[in-house]
Amino acid sequence: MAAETKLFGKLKTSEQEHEDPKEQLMFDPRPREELNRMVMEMMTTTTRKFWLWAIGLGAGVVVLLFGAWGYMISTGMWVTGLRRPIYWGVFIVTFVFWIGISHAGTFVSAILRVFKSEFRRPFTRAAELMTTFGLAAGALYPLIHLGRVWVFYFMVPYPNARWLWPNFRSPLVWDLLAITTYLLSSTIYLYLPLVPDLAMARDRTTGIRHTAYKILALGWRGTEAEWFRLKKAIQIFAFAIIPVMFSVHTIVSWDFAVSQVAGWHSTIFGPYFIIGAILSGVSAVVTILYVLRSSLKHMDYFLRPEHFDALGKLILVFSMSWAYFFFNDYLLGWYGGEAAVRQILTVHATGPAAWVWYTMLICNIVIPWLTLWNRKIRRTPWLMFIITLLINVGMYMERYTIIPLTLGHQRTPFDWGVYTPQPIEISIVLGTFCLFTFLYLIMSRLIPLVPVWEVQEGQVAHSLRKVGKAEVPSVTELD
Amino acid sequence: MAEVSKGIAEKWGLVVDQDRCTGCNACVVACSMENNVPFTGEDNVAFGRGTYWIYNKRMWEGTYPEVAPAFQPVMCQQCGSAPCEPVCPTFAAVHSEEEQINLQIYNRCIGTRYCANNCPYHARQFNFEDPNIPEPMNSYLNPDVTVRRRGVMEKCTFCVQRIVAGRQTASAEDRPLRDGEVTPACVAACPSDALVFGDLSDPNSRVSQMAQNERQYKLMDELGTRPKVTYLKGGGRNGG
Amino acid sequence: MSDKITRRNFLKIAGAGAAISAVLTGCGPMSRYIVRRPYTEMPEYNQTGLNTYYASTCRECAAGCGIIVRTKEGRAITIEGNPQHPLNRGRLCARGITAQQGLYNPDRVFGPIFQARGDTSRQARTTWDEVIPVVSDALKSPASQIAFLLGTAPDHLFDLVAEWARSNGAPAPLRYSALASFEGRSTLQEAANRTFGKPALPFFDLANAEVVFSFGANFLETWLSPVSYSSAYGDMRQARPTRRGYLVAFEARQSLTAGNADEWIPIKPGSEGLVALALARLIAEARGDDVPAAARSIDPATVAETAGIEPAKLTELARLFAASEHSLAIPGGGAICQHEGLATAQAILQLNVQVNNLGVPGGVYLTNTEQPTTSLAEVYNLVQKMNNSQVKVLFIHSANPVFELPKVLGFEEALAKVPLVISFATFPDETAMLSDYVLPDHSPLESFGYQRMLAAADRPVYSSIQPVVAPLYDTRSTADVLLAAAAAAGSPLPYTDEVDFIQQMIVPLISAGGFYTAPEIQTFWSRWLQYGGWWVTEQGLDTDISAAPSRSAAFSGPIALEEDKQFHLVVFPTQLGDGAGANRPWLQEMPDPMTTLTWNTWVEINPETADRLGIHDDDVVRVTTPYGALEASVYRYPAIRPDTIAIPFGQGHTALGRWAEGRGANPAALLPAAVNESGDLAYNDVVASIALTGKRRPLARVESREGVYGEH
Amino acid sequence: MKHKKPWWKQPGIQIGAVLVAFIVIGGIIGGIFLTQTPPEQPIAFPHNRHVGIGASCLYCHAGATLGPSAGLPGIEKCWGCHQQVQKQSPELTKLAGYVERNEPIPWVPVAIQPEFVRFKHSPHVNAGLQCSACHGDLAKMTVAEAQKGQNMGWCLQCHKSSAPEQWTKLSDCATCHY
Repeated sequence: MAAETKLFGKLKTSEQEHEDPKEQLMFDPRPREELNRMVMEMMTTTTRKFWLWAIGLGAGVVVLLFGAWGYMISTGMWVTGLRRPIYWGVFIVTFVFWIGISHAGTFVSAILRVFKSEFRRPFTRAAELMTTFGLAAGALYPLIHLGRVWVFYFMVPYPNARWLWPNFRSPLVWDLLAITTYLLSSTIYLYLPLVPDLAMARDRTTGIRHTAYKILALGWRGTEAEWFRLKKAIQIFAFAIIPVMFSVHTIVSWDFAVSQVAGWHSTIFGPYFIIGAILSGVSAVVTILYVLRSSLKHMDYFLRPEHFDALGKLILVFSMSWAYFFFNDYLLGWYGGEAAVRQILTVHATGPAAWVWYTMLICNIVIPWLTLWNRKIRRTPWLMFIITLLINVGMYMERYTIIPLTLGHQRTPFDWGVYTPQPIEISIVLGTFCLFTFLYLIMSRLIPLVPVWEVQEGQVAHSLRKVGKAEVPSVTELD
Repeated sequence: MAEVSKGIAEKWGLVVDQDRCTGCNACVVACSMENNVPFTGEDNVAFGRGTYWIYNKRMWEGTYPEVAPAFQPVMCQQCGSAPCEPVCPTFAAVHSEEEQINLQIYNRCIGTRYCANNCPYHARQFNFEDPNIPEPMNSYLNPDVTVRRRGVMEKCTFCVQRIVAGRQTASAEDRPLRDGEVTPACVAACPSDALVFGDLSDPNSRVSQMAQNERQYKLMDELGTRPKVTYLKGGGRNGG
Repeated sequence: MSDKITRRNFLKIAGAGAAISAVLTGCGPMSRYIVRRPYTEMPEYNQTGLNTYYASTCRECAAGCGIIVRTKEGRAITIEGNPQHPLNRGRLCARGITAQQGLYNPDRVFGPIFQARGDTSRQARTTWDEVIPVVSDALKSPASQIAFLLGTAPDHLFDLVAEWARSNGAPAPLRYSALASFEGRSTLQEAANRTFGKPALPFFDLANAEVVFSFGANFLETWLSPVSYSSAYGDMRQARPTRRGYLVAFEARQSLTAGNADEWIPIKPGSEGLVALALARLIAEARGDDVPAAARSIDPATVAETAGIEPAKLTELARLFAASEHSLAIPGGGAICQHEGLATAQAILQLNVQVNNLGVPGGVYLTNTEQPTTSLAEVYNLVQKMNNSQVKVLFIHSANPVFELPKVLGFEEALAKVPLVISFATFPDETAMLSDYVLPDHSPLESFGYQRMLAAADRPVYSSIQPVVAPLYDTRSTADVLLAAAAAAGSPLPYTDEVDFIQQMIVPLISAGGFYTAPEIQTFWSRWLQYGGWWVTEQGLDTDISAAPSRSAAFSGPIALEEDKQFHLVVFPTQLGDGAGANRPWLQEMPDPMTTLTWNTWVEINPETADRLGIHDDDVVRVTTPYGALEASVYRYPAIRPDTIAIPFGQGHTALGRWAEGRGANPAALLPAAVNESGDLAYNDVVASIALTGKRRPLARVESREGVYGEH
Repeated sequence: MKHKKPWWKQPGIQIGAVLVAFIVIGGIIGGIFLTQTPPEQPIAFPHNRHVGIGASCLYCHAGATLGPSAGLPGIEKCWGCHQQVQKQSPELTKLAGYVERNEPIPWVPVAIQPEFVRFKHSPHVNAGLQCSACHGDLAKMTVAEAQKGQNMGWCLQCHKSSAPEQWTKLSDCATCHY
């Protein structure tokens, strides 16, 4: 098969010429069995610190999330900071935040797969896992924020004695369908590439783990036909999930865009939300990769500065796109001249909560633009960790601006209001962060976080060829 | 106006004459007593959770000494094309085809509060907690109106219980409803006769006549909500 | 209700099993947890699930509006106006609508109590059998040493007590409430007496007037009869297709009435009389009449400067007043409750005389001539007598003097010198707490009675009161208690009980030409109850009014203030009335119309002044007058003179139940004991100073401060 | 290494599973028992006998044509007949006891509406509906029994089939829920 230089190969600068190709994972191959062993060790090593974290986070889930939620259910929504006219607060903010993050996880994995970006290989699973657990955390919020969660099933379409169906005109029903669709498809998309790795794990474990992996691996033997079908399936899902992601996140934006609320009623919200989701999602991937790299055994072999570098470039691009959409939305709102919208925009920039708006701009625009152009910064994982964390803070603030701050300044000034999140709400929000981290932590010891077969495949395909005196990296197209 | 209301079925309507309205808030209390709206206490009112199905949006006009309050009693406008209805996932906010008002079906409400966000009039109220009405004060609760428990939205119903009762009485006596036979609590109480309620589909009803007044306007007409409540601008300095 | 709650509780405990099956079966009947008890004897007019309506009279203030109470299964559900009642014509205000919250208030007095003046160790529930002898012994005291203090409303109890007092030589019962003294009833009556020669409350035909000048009369909110005047106000605005009435209000603090006025003229408190005289002069000039004697020495420009307004505005208003067909000037409230209040009221009434607007539609009429209320001066005499130990027994009904009277008057101390204090209060109010006995009367919705002589009725009216529910507790009608005790004391009245008394009192009405009559009292009685009273069909006001020439008056003008240190103090009543409404949670929750504040006391300050003094919203300030001080949060009120502050009356209870107690501050502490010539409290002369306390206490407002005032 | 039992054969798991099954089944049975069987009444009133001798439903439940509630007869009405006819039976002794003490009989309602539902008898009776259409054939019951499956779909079914021309009104939420 023909050798082909890849998309990011073209971006090489003269500076990079001097880099040792061995720094790249693909040109630093290790024997197959060695890789398998490293991954298995990664999965099975549990330190005291791990257990402390697991117990701490588990307690966090039980107390902060379910305890606080249970308290809220038993006493009522008065424990929140909601009030007329701000009926949606940090619950919906966090919902959009999680959904945004989760949408980007699978998206990053899928789009890089589709474009055959080689640097994706070690972290696709980490990103997909983020999607699943992000959705798990985010999907709780439509339930949490309900005034009467015990009748949530009224939203589900099923034939019943009341002769009633949910209102299919309501964006919330679309939301329900979209989220479940995405949860299902992204879980399958996570699961498919996992099968060969589960089989690998099955062959290297005993006892209950062995049984579990045996069931989950679906009798994978690694025959040519199996590989063929698996790759086909992954290919189909990778292509299919991208439009799903686009449509699903657009639907989330419709929660706001189809309403009559001044400041929400914007046609640009669909792409704006998608770009925002991708920006926060890719940033969250980097954040998670840094944590994995510094906490898991052998992870520094798989995750290297090159990955942070490449993702950093992506983030810069999306930060710029986000800025474009932001100013587009802002400008049109301002130019449109509807009094209520102008008022809202003014209040965002000058009102009592203007710091939220400025934090958003600083974190989403100023910081990435000032730092991510620099290769050194991009290749310094801990710096990237801080930057991406700040970007997610900024994206949280964006949603906070859009939801409570906009709701608080609608058309009748008599009814304006200020929203302050209350302890129970903050506790529940922190609880879902605990839930996400907890699930991730537990999963890191249950499934291989690195898709070993993909890394191995990549390492086989990459080689250094001698051209004259220089060694030139080259890739063989496998398919 | 004619072209806007075209294609919208008309039934019950309310006219608020702001020139008559003194802003005394008797309507607020009458509504609350009729419809079992719970009092919430000082802290809740301070927090922005006072529950009022109708309340006076008192803005100030001018500066001292030419300052005057502009009273505007706002209740659910019973929009013909209501923003709250399409966003409710469970049909709890639903249009009554028979009465041409917006209903809030408490037992269907799951409390997403989307309708309240989407109501440009802020006419919808959320029950953040169960009503706290100690015995024997609960004795005055109107058995014709559901006492809402926490977690559901509520709003002005045009006193639909009185509409239904009036309709059933008329039908039992085999006659059409008379103009003025059904009055919501706010209309019945209004000391200065600023509120007029009736059937807009009857061109001879008092409310239809008043809705033709040259002072008429509708709240946020530009949003296309087609409200069933018509305001008549106040004359003079404190005009609407 | 309790059934419902039991069911709720059950649902909570019963947990998953029942809940799941309820869901599965689509909410199956949880029937066995409800018990339904039919009447043992079903009243024939009562049908389960159907309404029964009773006509009665609202007793929440002295106006006496007719009400229709809707009851269901023996419970009072909603209260609406009686459409046939000539006073309110089916309309009602917030106070009347919330009357059930008084009836069903959990903090009522449940039965006769030996209160022991608040000495908890000796307090005890007692029985009616034990207390009737106490009352009869009390009635045996020397007649001159027995005092009755009743509410403002001229009701059957007043008639009964007055009759007893007359026949036994006791002093006539006093009728007093804070609301009456804020209204300036006595002054108004005396001014009418001096102007028109008849001591009667004037009736102002607002509905047909074209230009109305209101001097301090907040007739849309509390003054005399707010419902009937609100109704007339609406008609004045829009009932006539071509003419829209024009309202001008002269007062320092914009009340609801002034807020609805076409022009609000913020004159200094105390300058009303001068302004009235200046207007008199300008009106005479505009009409080409002789300038009245009293106004000849007045220079309108100087007056305008003194009052703090533009001279041109005064001229413009005078021309307007002079040119209109029906121009009405209404004196009331603070304008006439000051040391020169009587002269001020006369000067204002004279404006009507000047434009010949007497006894014609849109003008001034006179109502019946009975003394409408007791002036504060007479209450002073009572306090004096109490202090001199000349009162052995004090009976108190429908009044709460410990709360309502200015603190400097020392009523509480005087009360301690009365050997026997018997309160008939339905609620444990401040006065009841300091009584020897609390012998609770029925709540107004449980009792019989009538009210005569309604302050804003345009015809003779007797409004009937009847029980709409059976008495909830071991209470007893005060009339019955007094009749029984009087009989036991050997000074019986010729009535067997309360109903007998009422029936005998209304016998003359049978042939008095009302809108119905009957051959005998029983039939008349049933109609009397059915219609909610008795009245005549035709407007029956005294149209034969002639005015005495205006007498010369010299006004000293407003008190000079030290700028930003001293302020005119305006104390105004709100929907809580004389404070008795403070235990109705919905009256507390109802936003004050002008400020949208709820549940508390506030101090209104002009924002400009507040800025100069560095006072922000919700800052707690200490307001001090020569008579006392209080602390309350600030509301920056744009519609008040910069040299004036205002405080609402009605809060600051130390008793009266859970919703009233410990809430806000009572401005009675700031008021003087001074009265004007006609004996009304001169509360408009008070000068106050304010000081920041450094504390903050947010007020519960419905409006958005940011949205309305642009403040964060 | 000793061969371990698979997890589903562990005794703890098995006991737990049985317990869970018991709780679920018990809950269901309990729920059905609590909600679907007629409640015990203070007096085991034999509807069949009263209907059998030709007593009209409206004689005792007179409110049905007038208002929302059909109403229950007071002791006065029961005793009006029973002090003259048929005095001897244990149930009637109970009735006599209530009459003597002048106490209301604490009847337990059988056909009741869930919260939020406003059912009115009079429009239904005036539309010519038989009592038995909803309450079952009382001639075959002693103590009144709740009829099965009377849910919202059942209401709507009848509204639809009996008056299709009024479907707009009869399917309007405000007809029953406010």
